[in-house]
Amino acid sequence: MSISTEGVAEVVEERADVDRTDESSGPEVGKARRRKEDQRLITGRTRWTDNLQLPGMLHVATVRSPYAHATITGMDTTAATSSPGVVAVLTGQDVKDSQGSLPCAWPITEDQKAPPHPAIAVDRVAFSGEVVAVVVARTAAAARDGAELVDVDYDELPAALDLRESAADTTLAHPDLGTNRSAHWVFDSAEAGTGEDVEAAIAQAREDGVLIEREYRQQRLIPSFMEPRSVVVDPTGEQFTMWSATQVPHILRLMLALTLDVPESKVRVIAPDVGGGFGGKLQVTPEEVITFLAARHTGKPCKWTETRSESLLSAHHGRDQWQKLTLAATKDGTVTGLKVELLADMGAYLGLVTPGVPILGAFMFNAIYKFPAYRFECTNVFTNKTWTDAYRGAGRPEATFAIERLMDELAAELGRDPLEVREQNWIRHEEFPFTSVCGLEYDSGNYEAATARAKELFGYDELRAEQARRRESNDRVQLGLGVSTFTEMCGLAPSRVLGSLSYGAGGWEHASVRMLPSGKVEVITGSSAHGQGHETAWSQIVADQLGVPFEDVEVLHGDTQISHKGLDTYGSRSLVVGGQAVVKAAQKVIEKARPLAAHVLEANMDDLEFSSGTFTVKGAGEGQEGVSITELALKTFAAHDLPDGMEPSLDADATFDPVNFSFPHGTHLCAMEVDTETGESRMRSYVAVDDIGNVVNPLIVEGQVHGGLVQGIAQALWEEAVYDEQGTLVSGSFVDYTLPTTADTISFVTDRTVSPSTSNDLGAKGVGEAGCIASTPAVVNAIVDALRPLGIHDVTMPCTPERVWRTIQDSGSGGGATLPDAQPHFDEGAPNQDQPADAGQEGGQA
Amino acid sequence: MQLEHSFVVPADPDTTWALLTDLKTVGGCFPGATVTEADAETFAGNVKVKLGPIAVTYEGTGRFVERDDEAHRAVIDGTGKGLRGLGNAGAQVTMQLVPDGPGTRVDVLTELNITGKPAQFGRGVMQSVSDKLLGQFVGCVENKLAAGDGTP
Amino acid sequence: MIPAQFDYVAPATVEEALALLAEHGDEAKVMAGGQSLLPVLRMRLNAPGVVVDISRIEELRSITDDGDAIRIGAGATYQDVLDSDLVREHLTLLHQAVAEVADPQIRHRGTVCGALAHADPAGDVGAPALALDAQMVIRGSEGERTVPGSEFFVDLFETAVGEGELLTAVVIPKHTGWGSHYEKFVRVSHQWAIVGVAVTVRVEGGTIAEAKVGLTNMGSTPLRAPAVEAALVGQPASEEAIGAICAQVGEGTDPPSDLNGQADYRRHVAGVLTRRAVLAAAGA
Amino acid sequence: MSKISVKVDGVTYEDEVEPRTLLVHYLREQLGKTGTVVGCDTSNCGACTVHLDGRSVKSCNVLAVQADGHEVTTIEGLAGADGALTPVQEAFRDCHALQCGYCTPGMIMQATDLLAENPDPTEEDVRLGMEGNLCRCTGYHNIVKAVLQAAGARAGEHA
Repeated sequence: MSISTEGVAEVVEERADVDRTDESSGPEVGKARRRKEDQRLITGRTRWTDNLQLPGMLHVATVRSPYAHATITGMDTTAATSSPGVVAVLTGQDVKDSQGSLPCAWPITEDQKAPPHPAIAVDRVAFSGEVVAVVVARTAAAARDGAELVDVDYDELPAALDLRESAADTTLAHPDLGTNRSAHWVFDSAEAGTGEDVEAAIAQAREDGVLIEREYRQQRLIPSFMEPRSVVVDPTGEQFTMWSATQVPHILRLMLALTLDVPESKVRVIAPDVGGGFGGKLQVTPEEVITFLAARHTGKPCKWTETRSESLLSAHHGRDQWQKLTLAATKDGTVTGLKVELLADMGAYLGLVTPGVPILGAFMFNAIYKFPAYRFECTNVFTNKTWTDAYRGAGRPEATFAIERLMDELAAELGRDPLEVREQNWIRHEEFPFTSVCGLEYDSGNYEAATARAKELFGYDELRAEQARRRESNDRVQLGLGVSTFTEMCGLAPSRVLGSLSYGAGGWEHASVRMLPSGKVEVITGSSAHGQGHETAWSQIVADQLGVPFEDVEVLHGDTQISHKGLDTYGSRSLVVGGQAVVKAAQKVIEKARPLAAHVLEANMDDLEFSSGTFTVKGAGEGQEGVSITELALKTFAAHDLPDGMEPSLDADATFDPVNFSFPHGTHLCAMEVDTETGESRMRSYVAVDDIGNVVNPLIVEGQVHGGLVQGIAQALWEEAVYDEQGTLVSGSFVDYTLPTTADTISFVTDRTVSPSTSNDLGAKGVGEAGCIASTPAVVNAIVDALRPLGIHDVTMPCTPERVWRTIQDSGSGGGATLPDAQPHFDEGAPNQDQPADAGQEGGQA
Repeated sequence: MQLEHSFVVPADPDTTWALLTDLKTVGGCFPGATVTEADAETFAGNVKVKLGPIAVTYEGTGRFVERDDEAHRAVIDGTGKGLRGLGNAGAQVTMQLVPDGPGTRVDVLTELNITGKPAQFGRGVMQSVSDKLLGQFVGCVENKLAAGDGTP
Repeated sequence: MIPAQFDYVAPATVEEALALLAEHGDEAKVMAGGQSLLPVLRMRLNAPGVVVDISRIEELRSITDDGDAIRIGAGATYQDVLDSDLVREHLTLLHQAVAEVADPQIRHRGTVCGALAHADPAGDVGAPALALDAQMVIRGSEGERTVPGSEFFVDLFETAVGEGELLTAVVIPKHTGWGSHYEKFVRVSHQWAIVGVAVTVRVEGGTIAEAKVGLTNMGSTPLRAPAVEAALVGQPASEEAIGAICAQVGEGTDPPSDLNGQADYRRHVAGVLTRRAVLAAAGA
Repeated sequence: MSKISVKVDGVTYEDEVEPRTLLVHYLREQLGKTGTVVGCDTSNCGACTVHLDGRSVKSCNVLAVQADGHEVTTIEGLAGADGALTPVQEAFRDCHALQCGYCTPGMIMQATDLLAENPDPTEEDVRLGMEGNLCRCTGYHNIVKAVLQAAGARAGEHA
């Protein structure tokens, strides 16, 4: 096969391994700066919320429902109240008039149904793990002891647990709603005027083309940030101060004010060091509200810190979708349309952005391909399980998985190389900017270049040859090669786009840059980091903008009293939106300094140029002294001799609202060895070539890619939140919710191509979710590729050894045992006769 | 989870039925169980499940939800509340007696639901634990019938 | 995460420990390294009145050469076993299996005897102990008795150690010069075995002269596979010769069905692992 | 309450603790050694790893009373009195082996133990030796790289 390599030379950088160049010279942006954050983190001088000890602080422990669905018929708190050290016990009845309802900021349709969402259940619980009471005590141990003495009587109700059955309303998760269907949302390219009619494309393909019909399951995952959630609320003084392990201090502050009827100005939220989030801390949680209520009730500072098992049970989950897909193509492999029908499990309640997660994927199923017809339809369904919400990628991994699996299936159907079929359909380099079938304008990209580079690093052709040898020799361990040529949309988001999608807030970000009299610079960002390295990257940006040393820039964030405005960190938006706001603020500072510089240099403002931190008069030549911005900072502080009308300060605020998303992309190639005897799959090699536009810090970028890869690989191979038939989460600890370890993973080969974004001045695109979005289909494609000679077309995730083994067994025996959930869960429509959606369902490929 | 047991006792169905429907005797057969009160239709008590590292106590009640003295078929519902906030346990036990030569075959079908911590942290062990405990229960009943004690 | 209240005592001698067990009866839990007990206490799946910490009993710490056997005291940690030349040389199988237990931090604290007394069928030391014909030394107020592995493991989490008794040591006959291999099957590293197979063989002139096979997590206790052992004797150490024999290893077992595998899958995998372990042990 | 005497990061403390107090809670709450953190409740994650008498242990799986008469080193006691970082700490920063940093103290303590035991590990040795420490951010790639780099640095030191 051939992949066009046109334009490759211009965009391929050197191997993007850690740049060891001198840190003292050249522009900061692009340098592999070691992180400023690390010193405190590697020496244990950290500021986690749970570290806080305030005088008189009380501790909160929760009592949670063991039932998935039940009415609360009685609650006896006498023993708990009299337990040593217990100060108060709060039940739903106690707080029902003050706790409000937890917010959902994204009503995707006007008629969206949602139950009230209490922080403490009042008379009914809707999932196992829902809080029914809390005990406040003088020590954490006393609180836990007291919590165990709260005696609750329940009447168990039938629980809605299976997504497909729940969609059919067989059992109601919330009887008062009368249905489990929360909302139904459609995008149709013909109706939207952005493309053609997908039914026509499907009819045409049925007639004389190729139809690929599949059902894929996106299992339920748990974000599993390493720092368990923790909240401290101090009610003393004039305001409530909340420390929380949150990704979204600003959103949290507003929502607390709206939920608890307290003036926003009386609430200060601080996100100190936060130990990871991955979307899991993009939430306004019951426990934050509860800790607030406990502090208000007792008048004392209160702390709640969860255990890991509590976290797995009650922090929101992610994914959990069933996808029914129909891909239409011509016989020569040109894709003509795609229809997506989706069921999305909301769990028991709607969280902050729960309903919108599938919508974030709706615009990405077409991915890098330029087919003309597309329809997306999703039904959001309530079940009696932990609520779902954003998890790394939120909607986009699901979409990418579907299309990248389908492209492999199309190639297999046609007997062609999967990369070749992709190239036939993808947007060519010269076609950017490109308006997709969803109406989005892709800013830039070069799929040819990334793919060529990835193939080279991977040794694609050699591995294909080895695969052929193993197939021929009927090796017990088969080799499979998996491809994922992904794109995603970052930089959430243009506010008007969010508005058109009924999201409750905007997508801008805020920054301030302040020159201090000493010449140091303070940068305040609304983008609150939890591991992303903003302190380092923002310093690099500002150092270049203002021409000051990297070390002289201090980045402050995560405290609503310091960073008074912001929309926080999620959706790979920090750099492309928040970073751009920093650029704008720095530029404003320079412009603010210009009149003073002109005054000092006794020149006309228009004759000044600013470079490397110094204003000079244009054309003044060598030896002509300029004035540095740090000198000007001191002059504004003294304010002895300022131009008329100039404020005595050198600082500026800026708010950036992006005009478009950015669209990073990349080609990931994965080789998996599948032991056909045991079903065990082992990764042999993985190459990721990402194009995320311009890079501020390659070290940080690589780290983001590595981490994302393993999370995506973990979805393919290991992780799944499993409920038993009672609705108890049985993968409820790290014993059974299996995160991979060092010994389960490999070292990756990463590289980049660079197609600068046109959506922001930095030319950056966002990288936080890329690895996680790309890797899941790459791994599953590889496993299926290894097993395809056995007549296997799919393995349900996670591809556990047992599941792979059973798929192999079923493919050979034409039936037999199948795992629960390994079967398609849609009843309408039959799978294509030639290509059963699941080998385990139809078998008979032997 | 569903657990099935079947055993044959050297007693006729009527004798066997009389013992099996004596809730005090039958309840006392559950490993670690103490029946604190019992009448013809209901019983109350506690069960201390002690197994290696695990020791959990459930307090609960049980009653006949179905009892057919003619057909020798009964359904007993039991629910227990775990102490120390351990979640709850519920069991629905269906007993069916069938003549088997001179003796009686007893088929016991148990639908056991364990919620909360033991299920959440189980590593799947609760299934094995339950199976074992029910096995002991059945063994005890079997012994009582074989020995002819406990017969009213 | 915070255990319920309990009292703590750390006796200095076995006699003191036995006296404490006699005094507290049902309310007492014995702790050596605590690596299995403490998670249970943190979850409050148990709330003993008193924890008897035997790790400070000096006489239990040692690993000694008893002539034909190696004696591993109840205080000896996994790491002590890994560091022991005696174990490495004479009980290679145990050495290999202990290296697979959990992770280094756990191995630094946890003890072999503690794991045996815990009797988790998914633990990694039960199967090799059985396969190596280990004898468990149990001390009570009546004195000391020795129980073979086959009688030691009674049922799920249940051993021959009675109330008021203490497992003080395990004595394992030397298997010097035997080939051995422990094959552990997990989904992610450092977790409990889905299935494990412990094999030690004596090969003479390319033929298996003696074979011992132990199984992890294939029933309510660690198991021995005598039928497979017998069938292996006299076979050449080749896949063709032993493949079908090893595939039978799961017959008659009653392994659990859980998140990580249904019983039939475990039986199948046990067969595959047994073949691999035998071949590896035989150096084939 | 039980009386204990524990040397932590070079300082001997005499304290009263409840027998049920976990070592990690004693370190964090009574001694204020909050550098050591708790990440799970099943002893899987390794975030709480400290050294007890020179060997790595999960301090959530040790009672404070068990540490009586013993010596504990935490992440806070690793760097020299002058603040000089150890080779492992240096390598973690240099290789970008941490992002959110929550697992980092445990990772560094375990890596330090690993290198004390095996000064010249292969990548496989490192991957097996670090299996008891979970990280959710880095994908482990740079952690493994950092431990190998620290091994190199240590080798250089001793040369």
